[in-house]
Amino acid sequence: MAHEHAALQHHFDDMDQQLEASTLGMWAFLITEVLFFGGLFAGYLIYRTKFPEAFDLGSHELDIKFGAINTAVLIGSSLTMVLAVYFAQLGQRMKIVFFLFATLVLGGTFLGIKAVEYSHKIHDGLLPGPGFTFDSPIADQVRIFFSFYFAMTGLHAFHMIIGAGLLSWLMYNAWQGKYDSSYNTPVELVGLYWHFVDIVWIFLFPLLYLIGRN
Amino acid sequence: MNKGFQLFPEQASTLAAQVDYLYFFLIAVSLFFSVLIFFLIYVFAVRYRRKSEQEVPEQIPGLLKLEILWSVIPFLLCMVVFVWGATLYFDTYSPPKDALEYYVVGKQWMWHIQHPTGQREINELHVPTGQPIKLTMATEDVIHSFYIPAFRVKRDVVPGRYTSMWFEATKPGEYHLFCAEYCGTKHSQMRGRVVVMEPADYQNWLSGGVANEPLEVIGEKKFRQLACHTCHVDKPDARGPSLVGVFGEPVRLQNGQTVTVDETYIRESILNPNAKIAAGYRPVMPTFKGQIDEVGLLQITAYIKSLTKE
Amino acid sequence: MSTAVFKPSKSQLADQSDGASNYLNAGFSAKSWLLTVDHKRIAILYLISITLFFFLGGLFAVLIRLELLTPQGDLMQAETYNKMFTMHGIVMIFFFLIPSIPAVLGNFLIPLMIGAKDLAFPRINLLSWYIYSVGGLFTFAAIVFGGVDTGWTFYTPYSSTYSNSNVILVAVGVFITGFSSILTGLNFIVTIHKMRAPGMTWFRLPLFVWAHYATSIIQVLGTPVVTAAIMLIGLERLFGFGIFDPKLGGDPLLFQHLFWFYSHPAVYIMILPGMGVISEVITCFAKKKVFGYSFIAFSSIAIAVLGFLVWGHHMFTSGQSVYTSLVFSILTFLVAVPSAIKVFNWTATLYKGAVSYDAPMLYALGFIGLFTIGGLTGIFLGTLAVDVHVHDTYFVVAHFHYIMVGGAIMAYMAGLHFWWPKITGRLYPEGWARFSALVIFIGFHLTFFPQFIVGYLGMPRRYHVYPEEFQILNVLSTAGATILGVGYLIPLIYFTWSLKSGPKASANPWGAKGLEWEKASSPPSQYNFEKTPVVTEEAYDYEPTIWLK
Amino acid sequence: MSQHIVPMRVYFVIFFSLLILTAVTVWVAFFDLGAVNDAVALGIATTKAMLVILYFMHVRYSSKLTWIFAATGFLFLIILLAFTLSDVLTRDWIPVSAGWGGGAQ
Repeated sequence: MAHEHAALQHHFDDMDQQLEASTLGMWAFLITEVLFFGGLFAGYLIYRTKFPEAFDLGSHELDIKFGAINTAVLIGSSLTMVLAVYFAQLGQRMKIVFFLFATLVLGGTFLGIKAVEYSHKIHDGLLPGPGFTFDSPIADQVRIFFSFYFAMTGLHAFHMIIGAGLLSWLMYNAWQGKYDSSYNTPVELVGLYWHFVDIVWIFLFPLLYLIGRN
Repeated sequence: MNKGFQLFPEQASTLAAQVDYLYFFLIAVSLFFSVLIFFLIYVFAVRYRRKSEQEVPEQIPGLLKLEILWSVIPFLLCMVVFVWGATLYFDTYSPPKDALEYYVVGKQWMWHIQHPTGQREINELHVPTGQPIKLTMATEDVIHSFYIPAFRVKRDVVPGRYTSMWFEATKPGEYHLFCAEYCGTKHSQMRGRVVVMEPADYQNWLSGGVANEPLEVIGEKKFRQLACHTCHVDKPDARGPSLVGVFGEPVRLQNGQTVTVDETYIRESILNPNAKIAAGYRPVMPTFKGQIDEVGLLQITAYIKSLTKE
Repeated sequence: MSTAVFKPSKSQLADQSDGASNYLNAGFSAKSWLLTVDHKRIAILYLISITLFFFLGGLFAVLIRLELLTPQGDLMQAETYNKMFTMHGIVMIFFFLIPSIPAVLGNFLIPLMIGAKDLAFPRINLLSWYIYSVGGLFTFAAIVFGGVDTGWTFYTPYSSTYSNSNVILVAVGVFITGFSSILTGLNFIVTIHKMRAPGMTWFRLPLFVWAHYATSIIQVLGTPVVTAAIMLIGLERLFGFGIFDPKLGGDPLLFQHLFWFYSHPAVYIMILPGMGVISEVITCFAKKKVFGYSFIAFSSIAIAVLGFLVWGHHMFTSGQSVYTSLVFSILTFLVAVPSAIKVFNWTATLYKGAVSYDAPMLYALGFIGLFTIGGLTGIFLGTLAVDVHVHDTYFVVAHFHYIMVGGAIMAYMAGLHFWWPKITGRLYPEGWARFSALVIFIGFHLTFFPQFIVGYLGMPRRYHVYPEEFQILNVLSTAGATILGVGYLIPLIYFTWSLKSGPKASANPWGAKGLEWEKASSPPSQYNFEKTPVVTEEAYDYEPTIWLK
Repeated sequence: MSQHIVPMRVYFVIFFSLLILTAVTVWVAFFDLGAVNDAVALGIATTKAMLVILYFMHVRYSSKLTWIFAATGFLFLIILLAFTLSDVLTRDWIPVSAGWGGGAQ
């Protein structure tokens, strides 16, 4: 160990070990996240199997435009995120900050569109609960569709909000010049998280909006 | 009901002895392995007691043959047990064709039982010996579990659907009836007794009780009371399909699918009429949710089942 | 993730060689404990908190057993009784058994055993203790505000619609604590992968570490699913989401699937670390290399993976599909095999050993006996037709107490005694320890063996009042519980006594193998080792080795 | 392990592929192809997820260990889904009324 990096924690031997450990830790965390959402997906799948008509009715209530635009926005934010990581690896401070900011803006756009969608649905009385109204003989089953819609997209949005917090923190640190080509682990880890959240949406979009559309 | 101290439950159904044989086999296997392990540990512990602080024994890192031996033997034994247990379990799902149908409704915290002949009982079940009995069960609220230890039968009663079980009692006497699935405050008081009688005594009991109408007769009254008959009549231009002879038959739905008319379908059609509409009819039937309880549903079902074509 | 650089100074290293400086006297302020990132100190924090929860859960158990002394409900109301067994289950499982061995012994020992300075994420380690504490506070608040009566299984629709108790508070408590468990598991996985000392290959790892690796897999994979299920119950109670409401078409069995997807493997979270402890203790007190190292190691992994394929055996009477039940039953028998392999290998390790009977060994032998019975009765429960009869009876209660109390707690006690000199630097009184091991063993059997009989007779679990012919067996059980309770109090007293007055322990009082004994002092220094150890031999390498053909 | 720097071009290629796949999946949703719709929607979603995992999350360039970790989560998710679904799908194979006098089969 000829030279020790300032960001090296005491219990690691070198930066490589620290980076590998952190990355592996993030992946282990993402495994957990897969199964956290997985519990909801399992429920969704079972009810979709039991009540196909109701779930088709439910997805007709969703606005495919909002869903598609949001998918594109989120994919865009994944691109800007990966570019932030790219420039972090090259150690270009201002570009890191710029692309993190772009990611944050796109993430905010997603949440904004989601909020508009939510308010439409709530206004239409589609929020499950005592106030739920839907004109159909199988309204109860449609209500279950919306329970899943709100639980799954809500949990997803919650992850986006946490991601936004992490991005702001990264931007501050990047601005301070903490990341360079030899140390940029946090940018990479938040990147993994952000892409994971993107993947969840990649599945939510067809499951909630598209299947049973025709 | 034996009130004294017991170490083994009574066997009062055809299934009981069969389950117990398997149980004894498991005990024998378990005893063999426990005794083997305890004996070996005891022998090794005494024989190889450390004699001095400095003693270091020979090192034996393992032996593949032994590992294979003690993996394969337990595995094979387990497979025997699996096949044996699975066969019996499958039997409990296949009631004989001549089984008498009883209806059970669980609610916090009592069992409501109806005989095919119309007798109703609370927390008591009278059955004859030598006659397969099939219970069709529903619940008004949470999950309950119908459990008769002396018969070695148990099945959960799940809200929103029917479950069923069957048994054939062999020995007259009184036996416990328990709710085995935790269902709230008075869970431990949701129990009763099963009275097994000789067939002749059972007939006496049936005729001696309060005047009871057969289930389908009560069901018919309910059917008229709820005005079901105004639409469901055996006429070509009726608003609802005729129910004569439909039970057990397939029916085409509007969406092209076919379902078999069974308890579950009848139940759903009463509570949620427009979910699966028979082909050729309009969704005009109102829901009867809230106007009819699980007991009533079973009565109407019994009535519909009794409507056979001449 | 910026951080200061901690490096032991030259003077600290000099100090610790004469035993003056160790992790315990590295700082005395409250802050030095509450904000510590030292895995050993965090283990002590866990030790204190889980001990509190253990005796809280034990108190509920005592009250339950007292109530069951008579067939009538004379000590408390049915409602109170239902809360007692619910709180007993929740406290013991989520706040004692699941964290017990991993968070205390695993936390303390894994870095020492693999030659690391700390776990991979020390601050996350501390965070997981805080998360655990917050979850504990929520649960404690629920108890104070009147308790919860759903049973620890939270079956819907009782928990989601019908219960009038503090379901939400407890659900939040369990939800939060889940993340503590996940983070601990995640930390262990990464540590074992990335922090091993030079020469510490996978097949030189102590079996304790293998067992914890397997445990961590379950924690990371299983916990989030139950977390999601409990979140859905919360949403249902708060907003009326209706996913589990049968009146809307909800399927009550869905919850059971999600719940047991975690809660069956969770049994292995409780028992696998215990198996790791037993492997260490047996080899040490037989002075012998473990028999069939790789079989024990891989059987841990096999249990962890197969453990995820068997959850439906909790649902044989639930109205689950017959065919699914068949599949779950056959897979359940597969899990029996790796467990059997372990027991046989431990027994074979004693063969031609030089066996001594110090307290940890007594606990370990007790473990093998109790776990054997617990495991074999598990076969009964995996057998479809027999399970139908004994499901939800005291047979099940007896079975899982044989595994969890007879297995997990015996192992925890074995480990606590074994590593007590390493953790505290003090020796406990051997005579008292052997005595308490005996008391616990006897008390345990008396408590739980009668429950097998009363279970097969048909007494359902969670019964506040019961038919009178079951009384004699229940009285025996309560008598046993009293003895068992005393058996747990004795160690509490002598351990506390030994902290101040026990004789000082040498670095390796048992003459054991392993880095924590051979390369670290008792108690270990703040950074575990003076210099990173280099491993050149296999685990438990007592000389000389004879290779059997 | 020093970091593998992926050329920026790759990221843009993946980005446009994802957008195109999104457009395709929306477009297909408006045709009635029966069960094929579900298969196509899920197939495209899986493909998109794979692209993100392999390229944006750098798994393609990572160690075998990362591959195993990435696969494990999905493997156990499949176990959860498969067993739960198997129960729901086969529950009615033995109808409640099996074997009843004149009962349904």
